Amino acid sequence: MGGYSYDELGAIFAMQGFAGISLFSVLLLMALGLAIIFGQMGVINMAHGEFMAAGAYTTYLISSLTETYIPGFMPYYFVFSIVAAFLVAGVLGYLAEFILIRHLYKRPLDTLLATWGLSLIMQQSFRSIFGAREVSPTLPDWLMGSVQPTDMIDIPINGMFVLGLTVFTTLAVFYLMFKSSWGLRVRATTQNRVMSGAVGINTKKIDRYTFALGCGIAGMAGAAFTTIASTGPTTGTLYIVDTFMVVVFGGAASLFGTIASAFSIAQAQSILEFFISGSMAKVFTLLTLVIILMFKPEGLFASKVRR
Amino acid sequence: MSDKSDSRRLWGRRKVVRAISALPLGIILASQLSLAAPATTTGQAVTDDTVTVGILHSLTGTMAISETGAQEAEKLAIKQINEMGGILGRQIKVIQEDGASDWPTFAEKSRKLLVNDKVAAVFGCWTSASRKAALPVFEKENGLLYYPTFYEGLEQSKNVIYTGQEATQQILDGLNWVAKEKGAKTFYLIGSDYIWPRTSMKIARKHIENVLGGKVVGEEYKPLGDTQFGSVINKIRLKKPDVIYAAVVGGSNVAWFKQLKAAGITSKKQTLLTISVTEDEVLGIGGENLEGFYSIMKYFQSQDNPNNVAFVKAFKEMWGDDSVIGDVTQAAYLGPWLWKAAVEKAGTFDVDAVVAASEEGDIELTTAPEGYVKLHPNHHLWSKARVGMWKKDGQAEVVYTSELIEPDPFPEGYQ
Amino acid sequence: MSFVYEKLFGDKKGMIGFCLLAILILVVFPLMLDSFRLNLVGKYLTYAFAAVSLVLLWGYGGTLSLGQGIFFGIGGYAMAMFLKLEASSPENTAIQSTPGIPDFMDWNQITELPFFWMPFHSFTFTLIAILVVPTFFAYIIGAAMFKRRVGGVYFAIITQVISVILTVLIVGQQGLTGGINGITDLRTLNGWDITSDSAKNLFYFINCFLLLAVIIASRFVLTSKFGRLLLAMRDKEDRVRFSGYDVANFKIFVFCFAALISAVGGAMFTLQVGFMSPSFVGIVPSIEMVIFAAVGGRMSLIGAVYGTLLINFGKTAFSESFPELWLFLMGGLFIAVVMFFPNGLAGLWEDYGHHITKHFRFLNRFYDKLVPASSKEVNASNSVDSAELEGSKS
Amino acid sequence: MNMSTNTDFTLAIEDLTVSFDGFKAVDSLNFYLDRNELHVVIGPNGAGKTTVLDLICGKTKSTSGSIKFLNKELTNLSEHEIVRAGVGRKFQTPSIYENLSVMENLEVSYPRGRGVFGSLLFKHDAEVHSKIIEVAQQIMLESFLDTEAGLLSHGQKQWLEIGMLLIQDPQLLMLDEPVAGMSVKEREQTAELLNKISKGRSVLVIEHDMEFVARIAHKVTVLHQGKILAAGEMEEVQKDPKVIEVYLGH
Repeated sequence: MGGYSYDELGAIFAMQGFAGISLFSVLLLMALGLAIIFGQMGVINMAHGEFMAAGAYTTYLISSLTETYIPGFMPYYFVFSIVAAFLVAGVLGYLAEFILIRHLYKRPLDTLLATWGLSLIMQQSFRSIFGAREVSPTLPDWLMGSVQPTDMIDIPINGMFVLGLTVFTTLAVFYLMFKSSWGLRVRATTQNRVMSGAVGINTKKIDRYTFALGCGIAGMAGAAFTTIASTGPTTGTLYIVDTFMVVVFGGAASLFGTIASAFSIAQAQSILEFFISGSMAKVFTLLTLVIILMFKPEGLFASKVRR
Repeated sequence: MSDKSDSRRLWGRRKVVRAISALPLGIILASQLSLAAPATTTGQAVTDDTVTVGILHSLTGTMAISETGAQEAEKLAIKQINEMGGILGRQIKVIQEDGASDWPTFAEKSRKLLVNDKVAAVFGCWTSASRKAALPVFEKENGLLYYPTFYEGLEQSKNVIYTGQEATQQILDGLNWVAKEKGAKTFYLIGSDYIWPRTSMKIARKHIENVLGGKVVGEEYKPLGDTQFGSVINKIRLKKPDVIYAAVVGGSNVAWFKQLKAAGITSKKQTLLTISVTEDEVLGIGGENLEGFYSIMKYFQSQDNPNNVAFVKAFKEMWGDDSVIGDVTQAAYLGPWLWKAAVEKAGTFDVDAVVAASEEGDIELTTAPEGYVKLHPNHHLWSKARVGMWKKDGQAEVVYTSELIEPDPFPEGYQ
Repeated sequence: MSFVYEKLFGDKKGMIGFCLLAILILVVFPLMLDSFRLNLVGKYLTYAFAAVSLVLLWGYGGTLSLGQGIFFGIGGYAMAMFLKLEASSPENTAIQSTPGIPDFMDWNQITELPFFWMPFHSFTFTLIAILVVPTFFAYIIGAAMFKRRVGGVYFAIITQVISVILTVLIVGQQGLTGGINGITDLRTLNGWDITSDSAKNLFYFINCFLLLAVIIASRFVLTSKFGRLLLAMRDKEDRVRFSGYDVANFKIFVFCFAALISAVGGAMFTLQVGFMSPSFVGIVPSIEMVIFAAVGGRMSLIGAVYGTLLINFGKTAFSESFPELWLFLMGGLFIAVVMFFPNGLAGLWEDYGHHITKHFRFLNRFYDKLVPASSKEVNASNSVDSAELEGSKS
Repeated sequence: MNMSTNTDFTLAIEDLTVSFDGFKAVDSLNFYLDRNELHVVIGPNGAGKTTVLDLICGKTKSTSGSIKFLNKELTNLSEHEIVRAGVGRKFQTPSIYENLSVMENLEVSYPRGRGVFGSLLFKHDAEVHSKIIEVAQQIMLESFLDTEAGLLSHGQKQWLEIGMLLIQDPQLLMLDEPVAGMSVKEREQTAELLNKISKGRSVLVIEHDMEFVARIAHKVTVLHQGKILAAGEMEEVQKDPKVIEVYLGH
């Protein structure tokens, strides 16, 4: 690295570190919803990306409406749109569970096919409603641009926003799953459906709300991603493989594993990308994951259980 | 193993295979073969008062986003031609097919249009991959394709008229401009990872190094659809190029510009020249994220010549007030007009005659929205390169217009 | 004679189903369809190879691969590499800076044929490669995963990721692979024009015969003890293991066999369509192949062929007239098949097929003549179709 | 016990320990089984009974210790190798192939054509057929050969699984709760069956039903918290105050 001053290298190092953390927060936010749905419920939701897109479109819709009717509200609408995205995707998830998923709990591979069908239907709905073109909500100015702690370091605000949202969501999920009585019932249902039913837990209700929660978080992730990426009818398909990799690599049943896995994948990817081209970085990262999974199929942090 | 011995053995084997399959199926095969009379387009779908053409774009799938404008423009041109009395006294009828963003489907539908519908010409394809897939069909069935997209060049088929720019037409003048206007010496090249960006970057690099005497300080390709540009942006910061030269496409494009802006790399600090942003893309990216950056195209919707004003008005009348018109849309609009000119010159719809008329190099359109264009014997268009600076409202201000540039799909010294 | 016969066709219903399929694709289609449509059907039937392979792997083996596109792609690419080299003779490519190499290599400043392309000058090598490379690749993946007892959902996701890796690699290494455009402009096979109608017709029939042969071979596998073990493993893997079987080996074998079948389909695809591109390797085609099998009936080899044909006909017909509705219909079909017809078309055939088969008396007579009454009883329980029925009840 | 006689035992377990995340499910266990012996292991829930069977048949890997079967170390063999060495195991809940007929269940278990290619070329010949008939008679299912196994009664399913082991002619037969869910008559028949099949091989049974244990057992071992609490004849064991405390103390 001849020709660069220490200051410059230090600044790049710091920003590169943030790039990794930013990618980590993106991956984690995508994966949290799936970690609940796949990890806790064992449902392979191939439409996860489409629930994210649903959240993104909600944001777009609210943005357009705000711009048209209450332009003065523009700087603040984004916060509300995240809540709305959560609710919209959550309600869609609730309906999907009610109509589709609940009939398939015993057939995990079949949920894969059914949710793939669901994803096609959702994609075409987006296309019919919002058009084939990519859309972009008008983002409030405070979300764009960067902060400069020193002259040479630029930290993107949207990246920090996503990071903040991720931290908040993760903590909320942890609280909900491990500290609340509801979480206890969810975990009990996951581990032994029949028994939970017998001790008076309404397992059907638990299933439905858990699935809705996972989808809602996906919707939130989608809303947050409008700050960094695009929204189109097929946007969801871009995310699905990465999301599954994060959850599987972390050890499906472990939320902590999901965090660790998102972190290691993000760091590996962003460091590799700095030195080799994007395509090859992706190939190397995925290949490494596959090889590690072949040796440790239960993922990074699977709890040891007697089977 | 030499080719010869190999092929001889295969000949033997193939005969055996043939003989075996012919035994039970002789009758069927024979009937098939007798049906398959050599397809010539003299049997075109031309009646005394109509002529049928095909439009072949993706209406579904990932490419539907991009191809919508092109097929709208083609329909507009055909409608206008019909209102003027058609071609050789015949009204144009359109058969539209969906390529469904699936390359074999393009080949399949091309074949359907040419063999079953016997269309006189096809306006269609968008990606290089779809054109490459359909090309052998057009060559075999002797059809005629008007292809609208700016592309990497390196191709010249008898059966295709390229109404978009090939790579050198788009790239070289823009680079000259930026070197001259902005005094740019160092360039960072970034594109999506597929053939068009790679070929374009290859040409750009040769031009920068050999002609402009500048330096390429980085060259980067991201997988299609990738949305994470953090590391790349850091690399760019480290290299501090005078110009970022970009050819990122699709969903990645949106992410790329949003993240650039968020990283504080705006037009105030950084010159950025892209060859992959038209008015269509701006819709998704958002004008505020592009403000002050430059695109090189041959056409911008904001061009204020009478041709274009009329064209934009007609387009909005037909397809709605909020439609936008990008470079490819305009190029697609030229297709039917160029075909009309060639057919009228040839006095027939026969493909060979139309191609021969087109190859004489004197078919021109003075009414093109982009200005004046002329068809080169190499099947590409003489056209001008324009540099547009993006404004917040999603339109570009044309800051530079070149002379007419000769198309050169196989550029010497750039391969 | 009758033993062999039973092995290959199963019971009467199985035989009639097989004969009807053969008549349909060998006689009815060629007589009814023009050359263009016939070629289209030929293309669909290449996907049927992959669908049949999934019946073995998923329906019977219980292992869902979301990566059959990998093997379809390897087969197709191997064939395309041979054809491309032939199309890139020094005479044909004289205008290139380096004549004699494929055009896309020339555009990417490659001046020498990469080593792994070299052997594809030989047709014999290519044919062997089409069979061996995907099988070997499947063996590596299968051995790594099944020996460590990775199965079910994990296997599905990992194979999907591998198909993504392969796609990114092909697109990213365009100098070596042709990138996103794929390997295009394939015209001759040892000097013989493969784009002519007669060639396409011949390929169609070769394709049909290969497909029928693959179905027979698959039936052989399924009617053997191996087939029963597959079913047994699907339901009670531990019991099979504790009956002294090395379960992993069986899964590896069926995965390799499925890979081989898919690769043959891929090679036929290249021959009939005239090019190969990464869009047949990735996630979407791989899942579509699963859908073909699911719609046809995941436990029915012949159903898989019908499923493939039905979906693809539907796709073509619908995308011509109602492109907007196509994805809704497709999505709805997935859901309907999973929720209401888990046995797909084959299930409907089982329920209502006898209304139809009774009209085919000549086949019944043919069957009765071939198979003496006594042998039917002994082997009845071995037949694929009874297993199909039983398996579907779980 | 005299170490030098080890070689005579069918099964010799020494110092066997397995721990799951620190919890010792089986703790330094020593256990020996003779030829022709029918040995029953009893103990309260969580005593480690099933884990011992899992360890012997390779389903669970031991943390330390050795398992010798006919002087062959089993701890580093994989499951199918252990089966091929001559160990058969019946699971707690009947583990049979419900979709296959009784005949097919037995045929699949027949110890020939166990390799991939062997199974492809396997032929149901006269030898196989007569063996199947023989076993089916033993397990009292000869009139159900063509019945789909899923349709059998619970007790019949247990017998079928025993039959699937018998057809392999194992030297050591391990049965996890073979009479669970059986009627009184079926229990009697099963006891008879077990007495018959223990001739010429060793049988290790886990059972809760004391009456049934008393009827079949040659020897009884009581397991508690992964350790042996008592061993010997049924009558002695039943009188052992430690055993009484474990069973009745809680």
